[in-house]
Amino acid sequence: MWRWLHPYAKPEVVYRLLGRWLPWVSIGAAAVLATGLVWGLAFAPADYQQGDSYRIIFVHVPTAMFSMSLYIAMAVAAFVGRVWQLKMADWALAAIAPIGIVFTFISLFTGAVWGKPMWGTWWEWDARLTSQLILFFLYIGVLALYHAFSDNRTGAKAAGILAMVGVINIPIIRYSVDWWNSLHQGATLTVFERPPMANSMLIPLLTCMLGFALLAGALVMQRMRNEILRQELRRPWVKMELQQGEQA
Amino acid sequence: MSTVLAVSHLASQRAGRTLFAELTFDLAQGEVLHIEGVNGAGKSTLLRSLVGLVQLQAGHITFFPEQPDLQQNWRAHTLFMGHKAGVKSELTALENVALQAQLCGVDNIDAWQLLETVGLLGLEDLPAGQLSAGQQRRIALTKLWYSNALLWILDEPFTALDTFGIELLQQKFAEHTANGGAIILTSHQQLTWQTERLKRLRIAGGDDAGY
Amino acid sequence: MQFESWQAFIEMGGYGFYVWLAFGVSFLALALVVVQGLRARSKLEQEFVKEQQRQLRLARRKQEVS
Amino acid sequence: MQATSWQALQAVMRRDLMVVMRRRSDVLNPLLFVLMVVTLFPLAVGPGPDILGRIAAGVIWVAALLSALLGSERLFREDYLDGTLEQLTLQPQPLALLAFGKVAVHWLLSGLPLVILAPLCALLLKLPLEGWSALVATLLVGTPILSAVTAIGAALTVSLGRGGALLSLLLLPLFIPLLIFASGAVEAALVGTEAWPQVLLLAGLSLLTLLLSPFAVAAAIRVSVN
Repeated sequence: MWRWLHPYAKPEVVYRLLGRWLPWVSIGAAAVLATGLVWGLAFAPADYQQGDSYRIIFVHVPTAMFSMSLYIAMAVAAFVGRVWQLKMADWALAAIAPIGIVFTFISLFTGAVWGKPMWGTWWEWDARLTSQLILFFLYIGVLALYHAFSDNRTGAKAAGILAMVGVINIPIIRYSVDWWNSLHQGATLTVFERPPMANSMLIPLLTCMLGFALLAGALVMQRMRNEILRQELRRPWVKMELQQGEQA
Repeated sequence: MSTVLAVSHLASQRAGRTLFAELTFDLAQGEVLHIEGVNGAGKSTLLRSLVGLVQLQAGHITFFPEQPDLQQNWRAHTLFMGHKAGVKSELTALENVALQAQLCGVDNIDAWQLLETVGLLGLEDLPAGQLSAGQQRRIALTKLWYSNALLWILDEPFTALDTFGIELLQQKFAEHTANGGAIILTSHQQLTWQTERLKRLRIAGGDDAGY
Repeated sequence: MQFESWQAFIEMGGYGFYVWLAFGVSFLALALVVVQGLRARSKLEQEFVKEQQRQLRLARRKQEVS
Repeated sequence: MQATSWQALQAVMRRDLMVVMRRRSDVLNPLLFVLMVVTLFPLAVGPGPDILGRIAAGVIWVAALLSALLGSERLFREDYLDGTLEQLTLQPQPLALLAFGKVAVHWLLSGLPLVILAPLCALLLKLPLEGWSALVATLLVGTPILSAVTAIGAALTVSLGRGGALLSLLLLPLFIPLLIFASGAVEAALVGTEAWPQVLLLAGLSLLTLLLSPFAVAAAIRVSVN
């Protein structure tokens, strides 16, 4: 039996690659997001049922969507880190988790604010909102576990195991919450089950989705660079990298 | 005498600091490897990474390279003892020994005899929690008397033992190596037992070792 | 443009408070994440400088000894 | 020579049973905790049978979840401190199997007593008789999930020294489906519809959890002894 650890993806390579891409992704995110939001806020027509309050959708739906995708991405990173022993993947988890939790928070908050004019209450035990709240708790668990360890490496591995357990649980949680909601006849936000959206609303929404996707990408890349630096601070390549930066 | 362990280009870090790098050595049957180094040099980390408790930064470890059947199941032929004794304080010395042996797959041991051998006569049915640290360690050390492991990896085996205990342990080491076993150990003490098959490995530790 | 005046845009057909609250808090949260990332970066750079100084001290000490 | 997997599993389970038998308070305290939580509710919401009966199943299940967290430390903490856990990871047998043995013993001494205690709690909370069988059935098939998932959390936090509050952050969200289906089953029984679909569903989840969780526990132990 022999074990080996191959430096499959070299940290310095990834660090530089991310550094090269980060400005472009950031600019792209800012441009697309600004376009989508201005379009959605000012140019899209008002909803015939909800009036202008529906414009919250342009933040709510993309963040809700990507909050889930980010959790799955985190679990996939953890899985890759475990199976192929890639430390890069372990670190990616630490980069994704804070972004995911912020997206989840935003979707929850906007959902609640939207609920007030629609249902007349800030919080309704609606299936989607409840699932989102549980997802928020799952994120909190992963982040809390990561920060509980003084050694980041161990923390990332432990949090990765939890993220994998969580991702197996998500469908079960979703199903149970849906069932529970049908049992108790709660309110549902009907906007999701309406006939297909008019293009004049759909296109700005899709633009916002792309904008938020790019934003999530940029934020994760920024954090990933930080994470690589933190783990590799005493390596010679960091010295070259940072000192070059100072001279430039 | 065949090789029991071949290690090449081993490297390890803790908290971003290099403990050792490019560590290469091997060990044959009948040999003893004494790993030396100051506190924090990474002796324990080295031993723990050999058996897979700590993840390696780089390097290859091959157990029993010349005996494929042993290599397949190297864990069964390797015995590791860390700083902690692995003795349950609620259970008596006797119960501890019996359960330990069962876990190793040895069922025909005379636990009473073993405990007498390691100097715990008359303490057999006291809860281990009432015994001293050295006595608890002796309970754990009974493993050496019945284990069939070829390679012993012992982290500070002499800790908490009195001179009689240390003497006894060294006799056991001599017996093990004479029977074709091999030992890797860390200790701040010099061995009083003389053997020409003693190898020494010094880990400098800290940043000196790296790059 | 859907709205006739700035005033109408701010009012959002009576839902202004909710819409702007949702957008405001969302972008505040995002801004905080960005700022936190940037601060973490500069903290790492400081730590790097400290580490360089520590190594320098070690190297100097070694020279004195030898 | 090497122990067969079965021998090793037996040794692990025997050791845990023997240790707990010398520290019976570890078994008793979580049960007493459940009993006390159950006592608190009538005092807090009033002793009327209508309201108590309605919330009884939920209260008992929430108390069970909390008591599982309370008793979770003893799963691995002692083993971690005295070095037993380290030795287990070095056994030639699969660690997941040994972890399963520990979870099984933990269930035997925390889940099973809870099932036996449930009728008493139901009595105290004036749960109508129709709900009793559903409550006991959900506890019987649900508590293994409780033990198995708790073990994952306990293994992840064992090296931290201060598990408590962190552990509840990690685990309580994962218990939500269990809580929903279990109290849903009792509620179904109370309104006169069939409870067995939920009980069967819980049984399925239980099997799935028992099958998968040992691997997560094993991975978590390996991270923790690092």
